[in-house]
Amino acid sequence: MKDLTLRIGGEGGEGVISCGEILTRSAARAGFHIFTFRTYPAEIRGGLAMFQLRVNAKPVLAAGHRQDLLVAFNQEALNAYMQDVRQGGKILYDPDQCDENPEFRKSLKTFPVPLTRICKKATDSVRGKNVTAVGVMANLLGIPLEVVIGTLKEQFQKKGEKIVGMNILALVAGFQFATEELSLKRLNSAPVHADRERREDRLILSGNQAVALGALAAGVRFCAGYPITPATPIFEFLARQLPRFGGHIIQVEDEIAAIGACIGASYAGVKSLTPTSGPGMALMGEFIGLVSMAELPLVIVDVQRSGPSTGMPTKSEQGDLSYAALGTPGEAPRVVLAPSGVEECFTLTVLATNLAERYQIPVILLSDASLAYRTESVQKFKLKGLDVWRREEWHEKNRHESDEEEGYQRYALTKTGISPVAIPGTEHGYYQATGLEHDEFGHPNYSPSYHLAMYHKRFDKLERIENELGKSAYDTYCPEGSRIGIISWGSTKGTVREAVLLAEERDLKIAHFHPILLNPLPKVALKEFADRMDRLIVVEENFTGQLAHLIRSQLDVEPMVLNKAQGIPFTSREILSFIKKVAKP
Amino acid sequence: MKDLTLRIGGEGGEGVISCGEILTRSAARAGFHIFTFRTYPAEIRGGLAMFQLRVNAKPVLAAGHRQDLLVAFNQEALNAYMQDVRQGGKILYDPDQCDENPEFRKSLKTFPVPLTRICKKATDSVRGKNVTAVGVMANLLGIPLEVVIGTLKEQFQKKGEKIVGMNILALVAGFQFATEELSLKRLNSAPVHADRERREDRLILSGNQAVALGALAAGVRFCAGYPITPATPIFEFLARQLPRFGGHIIQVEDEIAAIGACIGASYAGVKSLTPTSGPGMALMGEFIGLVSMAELPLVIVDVQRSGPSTGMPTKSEQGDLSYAALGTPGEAPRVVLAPSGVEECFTLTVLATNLAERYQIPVILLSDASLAYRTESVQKFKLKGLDVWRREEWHEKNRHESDEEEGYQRYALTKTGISPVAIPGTEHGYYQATGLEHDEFGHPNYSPSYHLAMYHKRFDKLERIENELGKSAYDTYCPEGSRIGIISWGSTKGTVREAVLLAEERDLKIAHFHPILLNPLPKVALKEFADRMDRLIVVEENFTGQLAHLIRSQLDVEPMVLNKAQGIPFTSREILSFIKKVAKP
Amino acid sequence: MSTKRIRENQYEALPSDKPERLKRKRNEKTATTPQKTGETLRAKTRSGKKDADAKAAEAATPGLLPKDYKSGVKPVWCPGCGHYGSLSAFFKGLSENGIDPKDLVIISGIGCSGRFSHFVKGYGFHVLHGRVLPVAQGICASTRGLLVCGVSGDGDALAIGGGHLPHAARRNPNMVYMILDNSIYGLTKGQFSPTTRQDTVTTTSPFGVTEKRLDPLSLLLGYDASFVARGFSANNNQLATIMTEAIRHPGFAVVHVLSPCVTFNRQVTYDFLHANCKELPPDYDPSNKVNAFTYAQDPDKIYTGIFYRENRPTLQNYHDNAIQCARKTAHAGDLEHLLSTFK
Amino acid sequence: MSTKRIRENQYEALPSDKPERLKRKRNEKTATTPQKTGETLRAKTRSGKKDADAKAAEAATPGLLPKDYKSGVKPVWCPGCGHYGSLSAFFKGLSENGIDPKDLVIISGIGCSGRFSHFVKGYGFHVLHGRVLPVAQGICASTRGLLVCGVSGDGDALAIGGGHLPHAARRNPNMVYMILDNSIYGLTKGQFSPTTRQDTVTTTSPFGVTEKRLDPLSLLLGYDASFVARGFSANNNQLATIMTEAIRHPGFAVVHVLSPCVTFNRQVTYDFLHANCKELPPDYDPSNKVNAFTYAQDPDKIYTGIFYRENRPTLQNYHDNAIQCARKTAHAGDLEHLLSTFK
Ligand SMILES: Cc1ncc(C[n+]2csc(CCOP(=O)(O)OP(=O)(O)O)c2C)c(N)n1
Ligand SMILES: Cc1ncc(C[n+]2csc(CCOP(=O)(O)OP(=O)(O)O)c2C)c(N)n1
Ligand code: SF4
Ligand code: SF4
Ligand SMILES: [Mg+2]
Ligand SMILES: [Mg+2]
Repeated sequence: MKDLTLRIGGEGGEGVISCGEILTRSAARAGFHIFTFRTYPAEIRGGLAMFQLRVNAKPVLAAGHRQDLLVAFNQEALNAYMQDVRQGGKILYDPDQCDENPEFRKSLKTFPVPLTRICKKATDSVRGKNVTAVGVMANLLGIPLEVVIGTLKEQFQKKGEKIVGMNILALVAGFQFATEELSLKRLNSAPVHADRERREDRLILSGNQAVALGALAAGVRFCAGYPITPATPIFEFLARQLPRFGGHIIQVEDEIAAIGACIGASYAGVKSLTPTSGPGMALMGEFIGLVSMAELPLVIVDVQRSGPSTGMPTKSEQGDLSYAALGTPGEAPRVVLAPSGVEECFTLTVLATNLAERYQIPVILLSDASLAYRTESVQKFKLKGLDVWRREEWHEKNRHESDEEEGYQRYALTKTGISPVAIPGTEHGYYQATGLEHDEFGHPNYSPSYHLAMYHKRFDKLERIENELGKSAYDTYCPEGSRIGIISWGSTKGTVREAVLLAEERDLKIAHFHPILLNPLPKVALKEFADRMDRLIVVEENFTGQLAHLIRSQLDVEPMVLNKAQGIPFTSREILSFIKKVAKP
Repeated sequence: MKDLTLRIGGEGGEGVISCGEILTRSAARAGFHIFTFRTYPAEIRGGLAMFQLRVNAKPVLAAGHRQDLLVAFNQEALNAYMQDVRQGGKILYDPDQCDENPEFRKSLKTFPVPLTRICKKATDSVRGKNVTAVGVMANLLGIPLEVVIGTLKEQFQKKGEKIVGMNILALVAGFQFATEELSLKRLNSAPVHADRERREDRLILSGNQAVALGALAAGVRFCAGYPITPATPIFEFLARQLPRFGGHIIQVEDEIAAIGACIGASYAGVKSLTPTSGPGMALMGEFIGLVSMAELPLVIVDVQRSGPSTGMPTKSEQGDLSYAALGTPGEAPRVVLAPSGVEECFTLTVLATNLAERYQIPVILLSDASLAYRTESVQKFKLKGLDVWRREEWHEKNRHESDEEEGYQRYALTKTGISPVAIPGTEHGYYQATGLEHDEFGHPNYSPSYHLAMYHKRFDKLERIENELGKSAYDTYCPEGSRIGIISWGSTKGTVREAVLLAEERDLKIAHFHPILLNPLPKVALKEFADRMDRLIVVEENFTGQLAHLIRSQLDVEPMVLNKAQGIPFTSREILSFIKKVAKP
Repeated sequence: MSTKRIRENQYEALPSDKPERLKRKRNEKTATTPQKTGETLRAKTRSGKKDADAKAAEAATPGLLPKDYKSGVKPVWCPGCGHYGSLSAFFKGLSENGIDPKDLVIISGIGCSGRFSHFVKGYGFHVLHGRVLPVAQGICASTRGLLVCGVSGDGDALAIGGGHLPHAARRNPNMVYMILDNSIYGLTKGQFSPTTRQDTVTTTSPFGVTEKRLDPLSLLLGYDASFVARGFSANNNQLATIMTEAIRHPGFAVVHVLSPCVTFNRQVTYDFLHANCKELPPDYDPSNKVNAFTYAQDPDKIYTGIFYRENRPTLQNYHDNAIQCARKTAHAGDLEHLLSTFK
Repeated sequence: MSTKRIRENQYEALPSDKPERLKRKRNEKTATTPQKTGETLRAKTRSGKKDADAKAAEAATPGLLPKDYKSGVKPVWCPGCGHYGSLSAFFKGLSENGIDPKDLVIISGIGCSGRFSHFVKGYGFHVLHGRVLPVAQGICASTRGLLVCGVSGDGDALAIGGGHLPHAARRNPNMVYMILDNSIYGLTKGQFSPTTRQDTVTTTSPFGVTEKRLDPLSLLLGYDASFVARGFSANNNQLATIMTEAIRHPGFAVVHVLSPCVTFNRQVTYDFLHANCKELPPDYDPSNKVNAFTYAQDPDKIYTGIFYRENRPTLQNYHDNAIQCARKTAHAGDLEHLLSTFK
C-alpha cells in the first residue's frame, strides 16, 4: 500500500483531535503503521486545531510532508492548510461551513462533503460530525468498518449506550456517503491484513503515555507536580496509576514545591520523578543544584514547549537543552537524555531512573510537545528482564572500618565514585545532607581542598556515565562513502533519518549521528564521526543552535547549522532540500 | 617604597575585619595605593576571619601572593596562615592566645606582641585589641599616627566620645609598643607623602559600594531585593541612599518578588536594578525570560559566591557565567558584563543600565565575593559628562502613520531594531506587554512567521550591542613578540596582568585579553587575538572552565585552561608558574 | 543619544506627607446601579494627587460608559464563562470612578483569567503564572496617579502566587486585586485548585481532592489586608458595587470573585452558587475583623459583600514620607558629595 | 548491579483504612516536666503503625534523656541566642515521646535557625532557604514510621517560604514544624523580617519598617492548620510541653517559637518578651477557632500556649486510603496488563 498523509483541520472544540485519535487507533488496529502530529490552540475556545496522520504498511519515521488528503471542517482550516496539500492531493470540505472557493488550486481535487448535514440527518444532531468525518476517511483508507466501530465503542463506552449508538450512526453515515457519493477511488486499494498476532504485540500510544509507563516500570513510586502544558498528561496518568502500584502522588502549589517534594521522597529512599515544561524548569533550577550537591537520585521530565517565557505553550521547540545542561548558578553536574520517539520515551525514562539511582545525580529527560502528543504504534515493551537499578544502600553490614570509629560517612570518597546511602530508619545511619559544601560526613566544610575534592567527586560521575552507556549513548547511520554527516537530537530523529534515506534514493550518501545522551556528550564517538565527515550539519528546532554550541564547546569541530524556530516541526523535505544545497558541488 | 602584603587573622567576631578596614583607609589616606582581600566565616560566631592588605606607592593590581607580615590573633589563625608568609616575612602573634610554637619555620621571624595585654593595660578592657593591632601595623608601615587617629574618629564617632577615646588609647598603646619594644625595623622606611591634592582626587571604596554608586549615577531610581551574602551591602547602601535621591526601594519576600517588582517599575518607566547572588539568580530565571520577551530594560547584579547550591556563601567563585548567558529555558537574549575591579564596578553598572535602557533588554552584571569586599583607592569617578541613556519613549508626536490607523505598535519592527516604548499615563499609548509570543501590538500571535520575526528582533540586539561597544568591550595587552595569550574575565584581571608583567620581567612575553562584555562576546577581536597566538590559556576561578566553553562554542579555537575552584582567588604567582610550564620549550 | 534623566514625576515626592486617605474626600454613598455614570462621577479619579484630580476635571473628557472600556479584542473565553461577568462588573467600576484609560494599568497572571488585561482599554501587562502582585507593587511603588489593578485566577493567586499575597497585604499598596475564582485550573483543562472542595474528582484527583479548601477571605484577614470583599459574577450589581468601592479604597483592595468555569467545573456551578451565596446582612459592620473572620468561616453560607475595610497609610504614603524625610537630610540628591565621603 | 525493587514498606498500604487518629490511643495527660522520661513513655513512638509500636516496645532500648539527642556537633550560635532554648525544649519533647534517633528526620532551612538539624542526633537535611515544607511533605507522603520535623526561621518560613505554608496546612501531613522567630534575618546580619515590628530601624529599613508585622498564628488559623501553638524559648518548660504535644499530635503541628536574636535585634529582646508574653488562661478551649483568632489578634499581649488543635485525617491517612482503594481495582499493580490496554 501507499504511504499516505492525512490532515484534519477545524476550530478548537469541534472535535478535530478526537476525530484524529479514533481514526489513528482504527488504522493501527487495521494493521497500519502510524505516526501523528497535532497542534492545539492555546485558548480553550476558538483558534485552529489540526491533526495529521500518516499511515503505511511499513514503519513510519516522521509525520510526513505534504498531505494526500485534507479534511477541512471550516473555512479557516481550509485557508490555512490548503497550500500544504501535495500536488494531486484531495481536499474534502464541508460546503455548509466553507465558501465554494473559486481559487482552489487547479491541481487539487476538491470534494464537498456536507459533514454537518450528513450527521444531522443520521443522528438529529450535529455534534457527531467529527465522527462522520472518521467514517468518510476510514472508508477512503480501506479500514474495515467493524474495526472503527470497535474503537468507537471503547472511546465512548463511559458516556453510556445512547452516546455510543449516536456515534455509530454518525460514523456509518459517513462511511456510506464515501462509498455512495464520493466520486473518488479508495486512496488505498490494497487489502489490509489485520494480523491479530502482530497486533497483540504492538502498543498504540503517545510520547507522554510512554514516559508515564516508563516511570512505573522503572520503579518510580513518588511523583509531585504542578499542571503545565504539554506535560500535564504525564502527571494525570500517574495520578490514576501510581496508587494502583502502591505509589504516592501529590499535586502541589508550584514547581518549586514539586521538585522539593520529590527530593524529600528521594532522600527517604523512594524513586521520584516530576514532569514539567520550560516555565516550571526555570523555577526548579535552585533545587536542581541542591540535588546535585546532596547527591540524590531524581528524574525531571521536561516536555519542551515553544519559548521563551510563556511563549507559545501548545507549540513545540527544542529550546531547553542549554538550560538542562548548564542552567544552574554554580557548577552542578546533571545528566541530560533526549528520547527520539515514543519507544524511547519509555526506555529512556527507565534509563534516566536507573542512572539517577546508580549515580545519585539529577537526570533531565528532554521530550517536547510534538513528541508528547505524537501517537505511534510500537513493539510492545518488554518488562521481563528489564534492567532496573537501585541506589547502593548503606547498612550496618556494609559499614567499613572508618565508620566504626567516627560514624557513617555519607559522602565517603570511594573508588567507584559512589558512596552508599543510608535510608532514614536505618540503624546508625543518620547523617546530614546539605547544600553547603561538606566533608565525607556531610558536615559543612569550606576548606579549599575539600571543595576541590568534592567537585571531583560530583563531576567524575559524568565521565563514568559516558563510559557506562558506551555505544548505547547514540545511534548512527553511515552509508558507505558518506562525507556529509547530520547530527540531530530528540524528536527530530525520524524526520532526519527519512531525509537521509530520501537523499540516498537520489544517490546522495549522508551519514546521521543521533545522541540520546546530551550531557555528558558521547564525545569519543562524536569526534570519530566528525573526523570521518567533510561536512557536518547540526539540525535543531530552535533559534540559536544549542546542540551545535554544546558540541563546539567540547569538540574541535565547526558544523553548519539548520535551525527551525517556528513552533512547528521540520519535515523531511525541508531537511532534504538543505542537504541538496550543501551537497551541491 | 616596597610592595608590602599584610594579613590579619583571627576568629570571626574578634574584630579582624574592622582592624583591616581602619588600617586600609589610613594607608590609603597616607598616600598608598591599596588592594584588599578578606574571607569571612559563614557562621555568625566562630570560624576564621582573615583580612589581607597590599600597599604600594604605585598602583596595585592584585591582592598579593605571600605575606610580608602576618598578625595572628589566635592559634588557629597562626596555624592556618603561617605557611603563606613569604621567606623572610615576619609573624606577629599574641603570646597569650597562642602556644609558643617550636615549629615556626626557621626562615620566619616571629615576634610575640601581647595585643590583649597591651590593650587591657591601656583601656582596662580587651575589646580594643584589634585597634591595638592597627597601631602596631600602622607604625611598621610608616603611616603617621594622626592619620590613623583621624580614621578612627570617623569610624567610631557614632558610638560616642567615650568609645572614641578608648579606641585612641588602644591605638596609641599599640603604636608605641611597636616603637619601643619591637625589635624589627619599619617595613617601609621611605617617608610617605600624604599628598592632599591627590587624595581629594581619589576614592577609597569596595566593589559593592561602587556598584551602588554606579546605580545612582546611571539614574536607577527603583530597587527591590532580598538579603543574600555577598550582595546584601549593595541593597543596604541603596536603602539608605535611594530615598535621598527621590528613588524607591523595597525589601521583598524573595528573589522572585524582587525581580518582579523591578519589572513593574521598569514597565512604568523607572530605571530598576536588583542585586543578588547565585541562589537568588536561580529563582529569577523565569522572570529573566519575561524581561527578554517583553523587551524591558532591567539590570541584575549577580555577586557570585562559591556554589553549587548554598555552597560556601562567604567564598568567591566565577561560577555563574554559563547561567548568566544561557540559564533560561527557551531562548531569551540578555547581555552579560563583568567588572574587573572597583572602578569598573562603577562604570559597568552605568553601562549596564545604559544598555538595558537603549536596547530594552535584561543586563546581568557579574561581580563576585572577592571583588564585592575588595577595597581599592581609585581615581574619583567623573560625574560631569557621564553618558547616561534612557529608553526611546513613544509619544503622540512620534506616532507614525500606521499608528494612526491601527493604534500604537509597541513591538514595531523598525530599522534600528528598537521600538519606542510608551510609559503608562501616556495618552493613546496603551498596549499589552506579554510573555506570550506576539505581534507588533503585543497581541498573542503564534504564527510561524511572527515567531521567527520576533526571534530576530530580540536576538539582533546582541549584534548591535557588540558593535556599539566595539573596542571598549575588552582590554588587551600585547607585548611585541608574544605568542602565548591569556584570556580572563571579571575580578581576576589584575592578578593575571600582574602575572603577565612578572613573566615579562623574566623575559617571557605573554599577551592578555580581558573582555568585559561576555554575552555577546566581542567575537571579532577575540578571534583576531586568538589567531595571533600559538597558545591560548583561559584562566577562571571555577571548576569546568565556563568562559573557555563559551568561547569554544562560538569560535574555532582550542585553548588550554587554568582553573581554580577552591573558594579563594588566584595569586599572580600561581598563574606565573602555569605560564612558565606552558612556555617551557 | 539623549542623556535625558528619568522623568521627574516618576519619583518626586508628593507635596504633602499626610496619608492619602486624609486628603481625599471619600464618597460615602455606596454606588448603586452601574448605569449612573456621567457628569457627577467623572472627576472621581482614584489618583490621590490633587493636581491629577484637577487635571481630570479640567480635561473634561466625556464620562466613559462601561462599554467604552472594551479594548476591542474579543474575549477567548467559553460562552457562559464566569469571567465575562467579572469583566463587565469591572467595567462598571471603572466607569463609576471615571477612570481615564491612559491612567489604567492591568497586570494579569496566566490562566483563562489571565487574558483579562487584553480585553480592557488601558495599559496591560500579562506577566507570569503567579506573579501579578510583585509586578503590580513595583508599579505602585514607583509611580503616582495611575490606577493599578491586578487580576489572577484561583491557582494563580493562591497556589503558585500564594507566597506574595501576605506581603502585599502588609505593604498595603494602593491598588485593586481581583481573584477570579472558579475552583479549578481552567486553562490547563480541569485540575483541582486550592479552592476546590474536598472529594471533588478532577483529572488529577481521580480519588477525590483530599486537601482542605483554602478560604481566601480567612487568610486575607489573617494577613491584615485593608479591604477584603467577595462577589459573585452572576450577582453582577453587587459585584459592580464592590468593584467601585475597591477602586475607591485607598489601599490594597482584594475582591474575591466567584466566577464559575462552565467547561471544567461540575461542582461549583452557577446553580450551586446561586443556592449557597448570601449577601452580608445590611447592618453588617465591616470594621470588625473578628466578626469578619466569623462570617468567612461560616460552614453553610458563602457570604458576599465587603467583609472588612480599614483606612491606614499605603505603600505609596510611606514611600512619599520616606523620600520627603530623606530629601531634607544634608546633601540629599547630591551624588558628587556622596562620592566625596569615600575617602 | 542489583535490580532490587524499592523497599516494600516504603509504599505499602496500611492494613486499615481508618484515619490514624482513630487507631492511636491519644495520651491525655499533658506532659509536665521534661525530666519524666524513661520506662513509661518509651513505647509512645509517634509512628501510627501498630507494628512499629510493637517493634519499639520489643527493642527495649533504654529511654533516652534530652541530652542523648545531641549530635555532638557544637552549635555555632552566638552565646545567649534564643535558638539554644528552642533546641533544648525540642530535645525534651523527643525524650518525652521516646523517639528513636534512627526514626527521626529533621529538615531545616537556611538561616541561623537552619543549622538546627546539624545539632540533633538523627537524619538531617539542611535544604534551601524557604523550602523546608516541600521536602518534608515529600518524606511524609512516601514513608511511614518516621518522625518528620521541619525547622525554619521567621524569614525562611514566612518570607521566601510563605507560599508553601497554606498548602502544607491544607494537606495536614503528620509532622512537626517549628518556626524559630527572632523577628530578624540573623544569618545575613540584621535585616528586618516579616515579623519585625513597624518602625524598627534595621540595615535595610533606615527609615523604619513600614510593613505591618505578620502574625503567624492568625494566618495559620486562616489556613486551617490542625495544631497551632506558640512558645517562648526562655519559658522553656511551657515550650517543652508544647513540643511534646506537637510531636504527639497526629497532623501538621506548627510551633511558633519566640527565639530572640541577641546580636541583631534590639527590639524583640528577652526583656521585651518577658514583659509582653502571657500564657493562655488555664481554662482556654483550643477547639474554638474564632476564639483562637481573637487571642492571636490581641493588641496588647503575646499569648503563648496551644491556640488550636483539631483531629482530622492526615496526608498519610489519605494516601493510605487512596492506595488501599486503588489496590482493590482490577489488575492493580499489573504493569503488563496496563500495557496491554494500549491497543
Ligand atoms: C510556572 C508555570 N507553571 C504552570 C503553568 C501552567 N498553567 C497555566 S494557567 C495555570 C492554572 C490556571 O488556573 P487559574 O489560575 O485558576 O486560572 P483559570 O484558568 O482557572 O482562570 C497553569 C497551572 C505556567 N504557565 N507557568
Ligand atoms: C534563595 C536565597 N535567598 C537568600 C538567601 C540568604 N539568606 C540566608 S539565611 C537568610 C535569612 C535568615 O533569616 P531567618 O530565616 O529569619 O533565620 P535566622 O537566621 O534569623 O534564624 C537569608 C536571606 C539564601 N540563602 N537563599
Ligand atoms: S475553560 Fe472555564 S475558565 Fe476557561 S474560559 Fe472556559 S469556562 Fe472560562
Ligand atoms: S546572629 Fe542572632 S540568631 Fe544568629 S546565632 Fe547570633 S543571636 Fe542567634
Ligand atoms: Mg481557576
Ligand atoms: Mg530570623
